[in-house]
Amino acid sequence: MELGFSAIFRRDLLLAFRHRAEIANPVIFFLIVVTLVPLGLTPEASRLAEIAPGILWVMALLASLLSVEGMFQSDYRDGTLEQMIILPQPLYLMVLAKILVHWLVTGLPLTLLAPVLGMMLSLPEAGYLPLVFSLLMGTAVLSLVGAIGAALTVALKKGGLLLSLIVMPLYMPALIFGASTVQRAVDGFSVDGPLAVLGALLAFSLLVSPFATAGALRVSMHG
Amino acid sequence: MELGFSAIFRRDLLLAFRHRAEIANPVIFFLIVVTLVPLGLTPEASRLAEIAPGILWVMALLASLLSVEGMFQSDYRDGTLEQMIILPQPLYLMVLAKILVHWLVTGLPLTLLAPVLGMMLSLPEAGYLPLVFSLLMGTAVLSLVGAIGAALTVALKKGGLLLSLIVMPLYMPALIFGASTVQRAVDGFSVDGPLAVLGALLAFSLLVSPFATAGALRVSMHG
Amino acid sequence: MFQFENIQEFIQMGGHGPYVWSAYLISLSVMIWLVVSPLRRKRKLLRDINRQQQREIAQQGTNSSSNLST
Amino acid sequence: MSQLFSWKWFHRLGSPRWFYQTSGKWLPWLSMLATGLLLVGLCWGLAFAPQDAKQGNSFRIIYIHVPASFLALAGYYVMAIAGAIGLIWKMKLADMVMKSAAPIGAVLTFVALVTGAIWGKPTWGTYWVWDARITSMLVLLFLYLGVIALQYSYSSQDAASKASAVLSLVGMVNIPIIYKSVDWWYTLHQPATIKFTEAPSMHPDMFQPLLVMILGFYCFYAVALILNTRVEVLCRERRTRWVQELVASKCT
Amino acid sequence: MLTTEPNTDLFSPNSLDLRALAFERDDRMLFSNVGVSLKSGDILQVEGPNGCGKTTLLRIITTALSPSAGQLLWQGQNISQVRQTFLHNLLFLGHLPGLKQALSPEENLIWWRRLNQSQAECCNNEVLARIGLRGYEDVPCFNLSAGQQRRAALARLLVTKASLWVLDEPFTAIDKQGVSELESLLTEHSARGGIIILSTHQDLGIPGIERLSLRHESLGQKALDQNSPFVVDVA
Amino acid sequence: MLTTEPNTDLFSPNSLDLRALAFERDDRMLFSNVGVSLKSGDILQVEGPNGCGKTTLLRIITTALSPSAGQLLWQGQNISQVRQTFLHNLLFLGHLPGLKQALSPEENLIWWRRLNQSQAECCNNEVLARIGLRGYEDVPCFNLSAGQQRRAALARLLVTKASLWVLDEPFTAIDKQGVSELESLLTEHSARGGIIILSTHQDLGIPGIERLSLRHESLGQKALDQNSPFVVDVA
Ligand code: HEM
Ligand SMILES: Nc1ncnc2c1ncn2[C@@H]1O[C@H](COP(=O)(O)OP(=O)(O)OP(=O)(O)O)[C@@H](O)[C@H]1O
Ligand SMILES: Nc1ncnc2c1ncn2[C@@H]1O[C@H](COP(=O)(O)OP(=O)(O)OP(=O)(O)O)[C@@H](O)[C@H]1O
Ligand SMILES: [Mg+2]
Ligand SMILES: [Mg+2]
Repeated sequence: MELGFSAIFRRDLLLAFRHRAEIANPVIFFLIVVTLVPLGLTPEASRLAEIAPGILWVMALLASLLSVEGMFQSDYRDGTLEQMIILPQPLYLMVLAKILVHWLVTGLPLTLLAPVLGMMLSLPEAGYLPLVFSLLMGTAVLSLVGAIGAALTVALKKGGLLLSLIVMPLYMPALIFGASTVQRAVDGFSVDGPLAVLGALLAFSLLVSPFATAGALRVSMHG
Repeated sequence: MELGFSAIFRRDLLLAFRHRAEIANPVIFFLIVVTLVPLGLTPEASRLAEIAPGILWVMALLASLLSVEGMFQSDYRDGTLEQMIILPQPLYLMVLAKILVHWLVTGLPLTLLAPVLGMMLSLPEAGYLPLVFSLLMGTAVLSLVGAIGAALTVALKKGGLLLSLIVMPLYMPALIFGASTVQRAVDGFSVDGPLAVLGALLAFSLLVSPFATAGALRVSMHG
Repeated sequence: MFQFENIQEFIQMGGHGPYVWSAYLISLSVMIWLVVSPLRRKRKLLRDINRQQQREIAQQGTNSSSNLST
Repeated sequence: MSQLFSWKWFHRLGSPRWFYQTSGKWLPWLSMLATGLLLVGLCWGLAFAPQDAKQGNSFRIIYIHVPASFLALAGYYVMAIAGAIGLIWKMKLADMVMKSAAPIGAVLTFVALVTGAIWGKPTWGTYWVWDARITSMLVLLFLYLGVIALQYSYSSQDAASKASAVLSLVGMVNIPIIYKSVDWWYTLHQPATIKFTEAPSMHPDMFQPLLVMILGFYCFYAVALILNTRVEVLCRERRTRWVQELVASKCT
Repeated sequence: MLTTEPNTDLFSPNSLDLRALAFERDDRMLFSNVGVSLKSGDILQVEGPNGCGKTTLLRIITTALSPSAGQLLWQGQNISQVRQTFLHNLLFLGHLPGLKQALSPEENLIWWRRLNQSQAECCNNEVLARIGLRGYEDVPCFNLSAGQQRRAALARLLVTKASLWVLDEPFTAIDKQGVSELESLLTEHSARGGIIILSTHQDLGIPGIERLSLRHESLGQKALDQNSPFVVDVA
Repeated sequence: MLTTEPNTDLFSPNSLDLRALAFERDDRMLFSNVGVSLKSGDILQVEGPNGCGKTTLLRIITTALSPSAGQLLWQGQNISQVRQTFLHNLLFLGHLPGLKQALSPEENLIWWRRLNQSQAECCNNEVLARIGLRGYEDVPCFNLSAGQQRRAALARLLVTKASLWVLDEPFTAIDKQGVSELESLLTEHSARGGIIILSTHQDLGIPGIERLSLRHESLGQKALDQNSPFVVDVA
């Protein structure tokens, strides 16, 4: 039972490592896009500080969203998905392995980079720790939820933007609670509430997403 | 000579029309992502109004960026690009046709949608017309510049985010002048200056981009 | 009981006329479209199926005796 | 599974042909009822209901806005449940119902949004505010659009139905979450006027036409759904004998 | 390359029955009433003109698609009841090679073996040499030629424990020597008591092969408009 | 299907010379000293084991890749000088079909004809019927089988004015009848004075065909480590 999980996990990690340049990509996207904001908005530190929590979270969400698209795509194109579906192993476990790798190579680096970018946007001191914690959990939710959308659109030509349409509404709760965690911390309130909600969201999506994704993959393959 | 241009132009428009749902995609991405901002930042109209010009431009840029990726990808995958390169017709004209179609199905709708989103972000009255004009020219620049990046990354697996890395710096001038057009209008200054610069950028990229893109495509295909 | 003095006022609605009427007009037209569009689709579909039936009948006809008008 | 659900009624219910014939009998009555209720409600609400003390006549938008909002939400559940039935019991009719329900729901959501926005201008001085209910309505529109887009992106009808069923189910789980989270996030909208547990805080003279409109909207929704589903039935069953015979008998 | 000392482990007796299978796609009957019984040692070649439904039939057999009518029996039991055991005994190679382009043939093979619960590390180099990829063990697949990629996918045939092989046009892009070696590999598998179902347009040099022809009744408009099923006959 | 009244327009005499072509990829010599002279009416079959460089050679001939050494002459002139005329006379069909999946075979054909400046609207239905796609003219290509897609790409052979055809494994996924029809199409083209270069692993039933064998000297490690070139001989 666990073999499927660990085989996929190790292979996907290897693949990610083989494409080292691409691991860096969401991170670099995050970096660049956060740089664009002062260019488009305002370079004033005080005004940037006000919007920093929200902007950081929105942009991390976008970076994660963009990388979610590729989660099953190459497997679909080269026929690996076809093989995975007829393996005598539970598909949802394999799916879970893929999601986990996705989080390890996008969500985690994004989280680690966020404080640096926070500095660039003059995020107040109190915001850093909540930023990291909320992103740690939040990006995992994003990977889990995104997987469902990625599975639904994998067989479609040019699914990329359709994916955003499908996934964005599902991302909203994570965004709201993630951003407000940071905002509340900056404003000096307790962050236990929103963090707990994020945890609940994580647990819930961990329960639902692998099954929904596995189902969606089957549907996609039958098309 | 013109045959290549018009053949590609007509085919790509047909393809876009065939995938009607996908034309809507950048537009919907724009819509959704602009919706995310208040959720992450603040719902207060007065504070939204302050950041509206910048946010609208940044998000239009992202929407355009994401759609640029697909510009040559399907042609590459199914071998059409291979064929186009060995056609006895100037490649840059065919490329120009593809860029034009891309702008027609993404830049133009984005521009037309922008005022509505401006309203949702409480953009002050004075900003609407400059927003539309700057986006009209700006998105064309984005399509032209993005094509170069798309051509360079088309042969790479998972080029998507590498593309952003390449293209973003080239997008910056358009972003700076586009956003400041709107901001100046909102602040009550004349917008002739930035609009003129945008025009110059457009003319310049119109001259350079088709050739650079054609060259980049040849390089990609020799890989 | 009719709330307005006359039709003029009814249309102006105390200054809120444009809002109220545009809201109602947009809504009603969209809702009418909701009902009309399936009806039109159905008419077209029936026509298509019928035409296809005619074609098949004609084909069977030409199969047996070669010169039949379609 | 198959033994469990081999009861006759279930099969009959799942038969598109049965649906087409039965709904054909009901449809005229239902549409008459819907038209009647809507006409009565419209006249009553526009011309005869008293005007609101604070909001004046702009308040009359409520007679479209609230019923449309109700049905936009209810329509999502109709769609998702139909999708679930189609997914679990492979009932083709349910797939067709789901496919037809999506655009109707999207249009009603759009109506709720537009009327709300128009109403906002005289009331709040702006077309749009980021309040919980409004925002979640916008999200609902996105969910609808996602389902519709998915429907049209698949080339195979079966796969399209299953995919959009999965999406609408995931969305259904998410609607309360989204609503709660947005609600928690910010609330500026009017508190609920209609609660099923208490007496309405509205004046009965205003409330009665609203009730008529809500009923009318429900009937209208049913009519639109049935009409769309009937076309869908014809379209997908076009090669079966009963449709061929139906067309032959109608067109000659 | 593929001629190696034959693996003499015999498979326990197997049987696969297709009973009156039919497949309808978007209201068009692709084939109907396809019935074959296969037992240990049988090789079935599915033949027919382009578009007659060979790939579809093979995908139905792998349970990736479900038939519109008819049954699939494995060891006499309906496939839905014994799906897990059936999948354990199945190896499918489709049109697409199922290779990760960024990984080398060896890494691809290791990964595939891991997923299929065999000892993944043993003698992969030998296997790849036998399939004709000596010297290319650690070249990423996107740098291989069409035939080499196909071979990298076919390497699975050498390390699988599955008794039922379903191969969709396995000879595509393979050179002549490779074709004859593959043929002897198939013969060997059948001699060990395995079952093979393959689709190909080439005539095979394997004696005692069974053939299933899916024949297009009429290639023209008729087949699209009416529900004329493809005619099926087993030679 | 493809047997139609032969088009009797003759091509003006053409000649294509490969002179001592060599290709080195990542410091490895793939082949060297490949030389052939082709003139109107010639059919050249490039043969060799998987990975010997057939596809590479064909892509060099189409000018999509440049050789590391050697020259390509068209009508006796270096190809770089007459690239435009050469490309006007060239039709290339590679491993990838070059079809837009979302468009139907007919739309694909029209588009391709437009690009190649022939009257795009004439008799596309007939052409598609001849290539075996009657009834599938307006089905999007992603709903076609492997062989049908290949046929949709091959339809170009029926409407092209090019005299030089370069075909990389054109018989892939095509059924038996299709293969023999394609063969007669090739013969016809050569009879009209065209030149054909194709790679395939199958033996063709075309008389008078020339063969170019790219042979792997040693399949093993050696080929990778040393720069042992593939040996070339023209039969
Ligand atoms: C775009 C803007 C708006 C949207 C999307 C919107 C959405 C909604 C929704 C979804 C409901 C139904 C709530 C439920 O079923 O519990 C509702 C009810 C209602 N809305 Fe709005 N609304 C908007 C603007 C407005 C404005 C401007 C007003 C008036 C000032 C207003 C007044 C009401 C009232 C009185 C109700 C009935 C309350 C209830 O029964 O719970 N809405 N709206
Ligand atoms: N993109 C590439 N980058 C580097 N090496 C490559 C690339 N493509 C192919 N090769 C190598 O070049 C050699 C020749 O490849 P080519 O595709 O020309 O072979 P081929 O003769 O067409 O083989 P096949 O019969 O399998 O189609 C192979 O050994 C392959 O490993
Ligand atoms: N995804 C799809 N959606 C709808 N129809 C399809 C799809 N794939 C194939 N078809 C149709 O189904 C029929 C059978 O296709 P299939 O791929 O099974 O043929 P095949 O026998 O494998 O042909 P080939 O020899 O060309 O590989 C074809 O007529 C094709 O048009
Ligand atoms: Mg096939
Ligand atoms: Mg090759």
